[in-house]
Amino acid sequence: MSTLPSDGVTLVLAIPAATAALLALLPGYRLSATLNVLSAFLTLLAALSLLIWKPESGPYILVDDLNIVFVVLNNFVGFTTSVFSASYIAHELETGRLTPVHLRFYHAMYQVLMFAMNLALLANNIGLMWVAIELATLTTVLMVGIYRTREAIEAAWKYFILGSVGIALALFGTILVYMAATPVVGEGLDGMLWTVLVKRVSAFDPALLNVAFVFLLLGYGTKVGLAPLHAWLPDAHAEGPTPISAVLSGLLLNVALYAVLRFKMLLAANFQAIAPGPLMATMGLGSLIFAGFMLYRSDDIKRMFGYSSIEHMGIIVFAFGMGGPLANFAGLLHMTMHSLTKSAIFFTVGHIAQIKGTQKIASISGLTVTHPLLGWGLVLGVVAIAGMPPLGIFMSEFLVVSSTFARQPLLALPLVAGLLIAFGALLLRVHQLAFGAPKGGTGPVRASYLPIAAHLTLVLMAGIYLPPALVAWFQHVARLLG
Amino acid sequence: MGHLEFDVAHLFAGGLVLVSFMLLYQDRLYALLNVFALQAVVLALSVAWQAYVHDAPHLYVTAAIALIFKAIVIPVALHRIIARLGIHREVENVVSIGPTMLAGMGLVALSMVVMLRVTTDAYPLAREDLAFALSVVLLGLLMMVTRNNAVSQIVGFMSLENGLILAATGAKGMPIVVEISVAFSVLIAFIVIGTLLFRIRERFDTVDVEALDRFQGERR
Amino acid sequence: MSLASWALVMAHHRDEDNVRAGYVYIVMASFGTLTLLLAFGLLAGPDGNYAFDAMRLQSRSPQWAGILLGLVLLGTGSKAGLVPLHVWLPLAHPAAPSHVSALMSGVMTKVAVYGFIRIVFDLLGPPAWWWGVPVLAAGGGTAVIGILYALMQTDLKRVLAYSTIENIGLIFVGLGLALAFDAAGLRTAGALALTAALFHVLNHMLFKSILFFGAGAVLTATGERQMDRLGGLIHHMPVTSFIFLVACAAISALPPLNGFVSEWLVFQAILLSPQLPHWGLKLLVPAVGALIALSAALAAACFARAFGVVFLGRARSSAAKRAREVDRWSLSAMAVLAGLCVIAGIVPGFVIDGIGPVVEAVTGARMPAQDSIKWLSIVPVAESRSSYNGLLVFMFIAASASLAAYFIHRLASHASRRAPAWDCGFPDPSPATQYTAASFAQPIQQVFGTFVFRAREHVDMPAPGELRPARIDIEMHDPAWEFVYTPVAAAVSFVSGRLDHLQFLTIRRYLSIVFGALVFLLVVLALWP
Amino acid sequence: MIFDLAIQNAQMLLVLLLAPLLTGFVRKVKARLLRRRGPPLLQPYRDLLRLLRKEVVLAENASWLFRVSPYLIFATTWVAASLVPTFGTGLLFSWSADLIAIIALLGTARFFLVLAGMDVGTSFGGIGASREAMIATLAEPAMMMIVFTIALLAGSTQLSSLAGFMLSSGVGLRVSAGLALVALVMVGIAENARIPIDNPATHLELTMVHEAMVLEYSGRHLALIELAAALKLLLYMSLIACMFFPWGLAPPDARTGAQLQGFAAYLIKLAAGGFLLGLFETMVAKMRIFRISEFLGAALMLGLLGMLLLFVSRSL
Repeated sequence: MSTLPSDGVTLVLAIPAATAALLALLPGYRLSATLNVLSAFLTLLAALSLLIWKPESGPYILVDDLNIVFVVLNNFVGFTTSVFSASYIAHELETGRLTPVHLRFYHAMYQVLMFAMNLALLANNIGLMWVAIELATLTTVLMVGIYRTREAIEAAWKYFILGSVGIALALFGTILVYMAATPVVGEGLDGMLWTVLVKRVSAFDPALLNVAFVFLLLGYGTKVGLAPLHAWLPDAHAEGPTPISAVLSGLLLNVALYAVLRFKMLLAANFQAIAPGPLMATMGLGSLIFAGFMLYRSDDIKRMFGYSSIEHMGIIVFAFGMGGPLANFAGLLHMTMHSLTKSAIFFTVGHIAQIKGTQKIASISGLTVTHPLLGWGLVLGVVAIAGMPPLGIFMSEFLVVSSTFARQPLLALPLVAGLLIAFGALLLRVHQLAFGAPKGGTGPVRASYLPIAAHLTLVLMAGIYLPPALVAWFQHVARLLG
Repeated sequence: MGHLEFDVAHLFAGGLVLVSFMLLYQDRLYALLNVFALQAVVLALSVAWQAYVHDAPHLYVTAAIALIFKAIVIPVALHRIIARLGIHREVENVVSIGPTMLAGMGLVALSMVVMLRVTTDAYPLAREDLAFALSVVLLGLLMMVTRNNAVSQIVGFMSLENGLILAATGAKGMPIVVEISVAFSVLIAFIVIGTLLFRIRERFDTVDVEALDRFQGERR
Repeated sequence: MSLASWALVMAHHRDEDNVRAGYVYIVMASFGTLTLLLAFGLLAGPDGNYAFDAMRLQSRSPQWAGILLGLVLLGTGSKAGLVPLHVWLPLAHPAAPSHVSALMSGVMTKVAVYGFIRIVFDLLGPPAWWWGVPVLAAGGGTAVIGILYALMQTDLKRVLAYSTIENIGLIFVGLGLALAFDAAGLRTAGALALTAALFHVLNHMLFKSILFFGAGAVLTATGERQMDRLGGLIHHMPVTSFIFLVACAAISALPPLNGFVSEWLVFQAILLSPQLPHWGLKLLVPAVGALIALSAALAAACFARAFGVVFLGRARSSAAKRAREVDRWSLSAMAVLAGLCVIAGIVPGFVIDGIGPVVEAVTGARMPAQDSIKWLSIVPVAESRSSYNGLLVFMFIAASASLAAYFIHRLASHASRRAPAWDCGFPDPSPATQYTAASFAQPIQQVFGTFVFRAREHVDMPAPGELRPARIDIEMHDPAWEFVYTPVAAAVSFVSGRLDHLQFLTIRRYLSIVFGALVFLLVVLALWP
Repeated sequence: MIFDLAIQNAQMLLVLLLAPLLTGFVRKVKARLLRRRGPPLLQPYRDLLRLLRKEVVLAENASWLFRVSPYLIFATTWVAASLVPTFGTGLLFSWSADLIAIIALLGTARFFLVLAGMDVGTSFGGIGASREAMIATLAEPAMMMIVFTIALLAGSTQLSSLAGFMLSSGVGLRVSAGLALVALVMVGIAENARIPIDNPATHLELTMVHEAMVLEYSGRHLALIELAAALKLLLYMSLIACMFFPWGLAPPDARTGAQLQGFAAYLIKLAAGGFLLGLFETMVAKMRIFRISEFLGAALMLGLLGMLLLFVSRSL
């Protein structure tokens, strides 16, 4: 594509794409794993370069302050997950759950997924974004089903069907947005460009925008995992390989959320259209409370954290739904913190499940005794995700709650109740997992602690001290979000 | 755009909705597939008409995809699946035909009401066309929801997707419609291959979705 | 802070009970944190300005102020252990190491009290007349139920933990009184009540620290926390037992020690209640006074029991027999605190004057300065009304005791002789025939426990000729668990059970949900005006 | 000042001297009512002297607390007793402790008595201590209710002011005061281990409370405890007299004549009180131990009722 600016953006997209092609050809998992890590690292560097040299946006590619946050986060977690995946996959190969052929496929798909997500984030074109998200969905479907067990295929199938319907609805919404745009901006490519749409949206037909938003919210909301559209999420998390669970929770949900946010910005700029906020806030709140209750009823450890992702997506969507600089800031921060923490949790959980040979909570206990590093890592992660001070998520939850107070004091009540319900469940489970008399396998572990430590350190640091530059950046983005 | 062109486009769109109702009405799988092929043909005609009217040659590609892929390849493939599975007898409806049709009427009415709020000056064809497209989408979804059988669910999904293509082509001058239709074809191919794969691997004895997702969750 | 304490509670997590304790603790702590968070959010108002000055300036409608009060009461109450938010305290304290429980009991609960004072008195604006009512009721109920619990426990640290609940109740009664007086514009009376509460905060910090250190010393020396396996420690640990005795007497509100002074001040404040304009309060305050008096009497019984069973009598286990005094540093730390207890008890005027500026800052009034009063008495309102002189009482007691000792040594026989205990002619060789902690509390449990805790005794008496021992089991129900927590847990379980069905649907049904959501939203759009 | 000091000292001596006499008097009354001759009035003094001369037999594992407690019990009781106005209100140190403090002082005495009972580690000591603690948990709040009633009525907890208020004409007859009086009598009976709560004359194992606690005491220690018990009885009598029947009480600045007059009145009141106590004790039987809670609960309720009625009558 000649219209691509030839710099960081190109690299961010080209590296994963090229590596994917390469990995599909290369045999030997060791080399592929190394290459995978290397490529993820290079992509991360390219993404970081966007912070410094911000390219101009073209007809297909848009780089603004909002999506840089997402891109950097995306590639950071993508990189650490690739590190984790290297040690995880080695173990899977030993136990024979995966074959080298699978692995070749797996690594290639991993890079395709990274490419798709980066593309979705950087796309300036709502159609292109839709295509990228569909690609990401297809890739993850394949990855979720990679174990070929009955349960894995069921989960993948469920994910596939629900995801496809979601995607279809999103497409309809996209078409509607375009149709709303044509009378104002004219036919052709312009009607699908963010940069154009945002500027002119106030003149669009509000009724059309309303319908469009309903479809987009439901469509991309399915991918975000908002209740009641969430059904695929826990299964997909539980049955896929753990690195994929981490990527799903930490990244793909964000990408879908990013899409919702973009359209929310559109709608918010048109004053005659219905306000998207209340709708999002309601769905967010519903997801939070629903997932909070469901957390009590999960006995599969990965499934439980899948529900926890729904819960946190609920909080984030609620925050963005509330709107206003403070709530948006809180939502952004919460999203970042959640990505970091949740992927760290999945890293530990992946190792734990490998050691214990099971994912059932009931058959795991006393982790802090048998595997202190993993056990305490899990405890720290859960404590963080549950929103205890002084970790980062507490900060953002505090901001969400207090900004809710500022605007809708009554909504804070169910919000806090939901937080408390989820908190009780998470802590209940982690008490069972990490403490008490040891249960389950006690074998030694070849874990990669580095990604876990890196994520948790970041979360802890964010809880204690947020660099002013980051705060300023987020505040700026929050204002962009309106 | 003259009166005639408008009327023809309208006719095709309306025909699509009508075929959707026919789909809902079917209770045999082979007949279902035939009707679906008919829908694909109508869609192809409609798209081709748009291409002709708007002078947008790339839309012919979309029309061709619709015609070849959806009207011929997929129905044939599904035919073979049905034959191999031996499930050609009946569509297992969860909700019987009568209430389904009534619900379908309701959905069409709903999409009309929703779309009539759109201001008319937006685009001459937009309002009615969109209303029809929305109806087709909703009817497709309704079909997915009211059928137990995987094949009929796939058909429902494809009919939903036909509605999308209708909307996309109806939107004058919309870019990357072709790409989108290709992407969707890939999606559908995946679904079809998926059902085939399940059968070949003999993981599941039936393609009843009910049996597929006897879920592994944990009851206590 | 709660995270740190949680980690400390979880220090010995292999024990199932400790795990449960940690869980209950952290959930309650977060409940408190979140309610406080809500309160601060409301206080900050729409501008989100979290500076205290800005909060003071906010104007609130009475309803919002009332909701705030409730939130603050819930938040600080759960930290401080107000009934029925007290359930974590008795679980957490036995699980935590002694010095940690000392800290948790002495400092953390006080932080909660500070928070309450700061928010309610300082930030919330002028109180309404009824604000005192929930605080008083919660405080009074907490005091009685807390100390009754303490009486029923056989684990020494648990006794102390529950007694903390009682003292918190007392403090909140003081605060409630201060609120009520402030609302009625009786500034001096409010200052008196607040002084009493703060004085008690200080006192409790002093003597409860000693008690926890003492319990820790006992634990170190014997490895036992169960009172029924202790006894006779006064012979092996004379210094510890003396200091522990001082603290017991202080916490039992016995003159001339400090516990009595603060309780006396509370009573003085209660006696000012006829000045309150509102009838409900007029009647409530003396009733709360009755509760306070009851809890004071129960506290005396409780600590007589604690000291008597642990330190007096004969050793009930070999561990108790082998106990040795703890090291000098622990002893001197305890001794310094005990000395402070005595000093605060005999010259309370200085303490009151010390608290004065704080009280003045909060309520805008203070008790009259006490340092100019002759003989270092304290006079809360007027001398004709009431006064108390700890120093003189102390001196009188010392003087008359020495006088008696002097005369007896001059006049009476010096002879003394050791002999086996007489015991009304039934000397018993076994220490097991002593009264235990449970048997000591049994009459009180019969009188109060049957009512409050629905306590039932089940006696399992073997048939004649059978050799197994008879057993007595006491079944008690915590009304807080039964009426508050169990229903909440049941409700959560019920709802999650209901929602659980959503996990087992078919793909088709999930699609139906999506479809339903879509149709619903479209209908909403269609009906949108 | 000097005069006040003299009066204070006189009072301290007086209570000390009169206390055994009152105990002896009550015993005498009871004996006469039962048509016995009874011990002589001065018998308690003789008992005390005899005990003082005897050697002390300490149980083998009695601790220092066991030996210190009698002095503490005696001292606190004595201090409390000497702060209650008997014949005159002009006590020099009456302001050093008010009514609440006096009750709390008695509480200190009881606290140590209970501990002393548990010290030796016998079953009887435990029984006594446990029951005493139970009785105290009911008696003390009842007593506080009485104090509240009176203090709210008089606007003071200072005994001198209280007596002065009761003497003034403004009091009249009040229902709440009457209720408080009844409650106070009941509490006094319980506190002093009299029938029907406890029997000071019995050593029947399972019924005793006070005696069970002091079972191991002998010699001078027992003497102190006995004296303290007598002082306590006197104290309650004085308290009732001072709060409800303050007639004849000498005002603070009264001359010697008035003081003497007050003294005579005090003796008469004591005699009447002692007689009534003896009469009451001969008429009722000892209760089961768990009936005590009902008895004292009634006292508590009376106190509370008195306090509530106080508000009612004031509002009229």
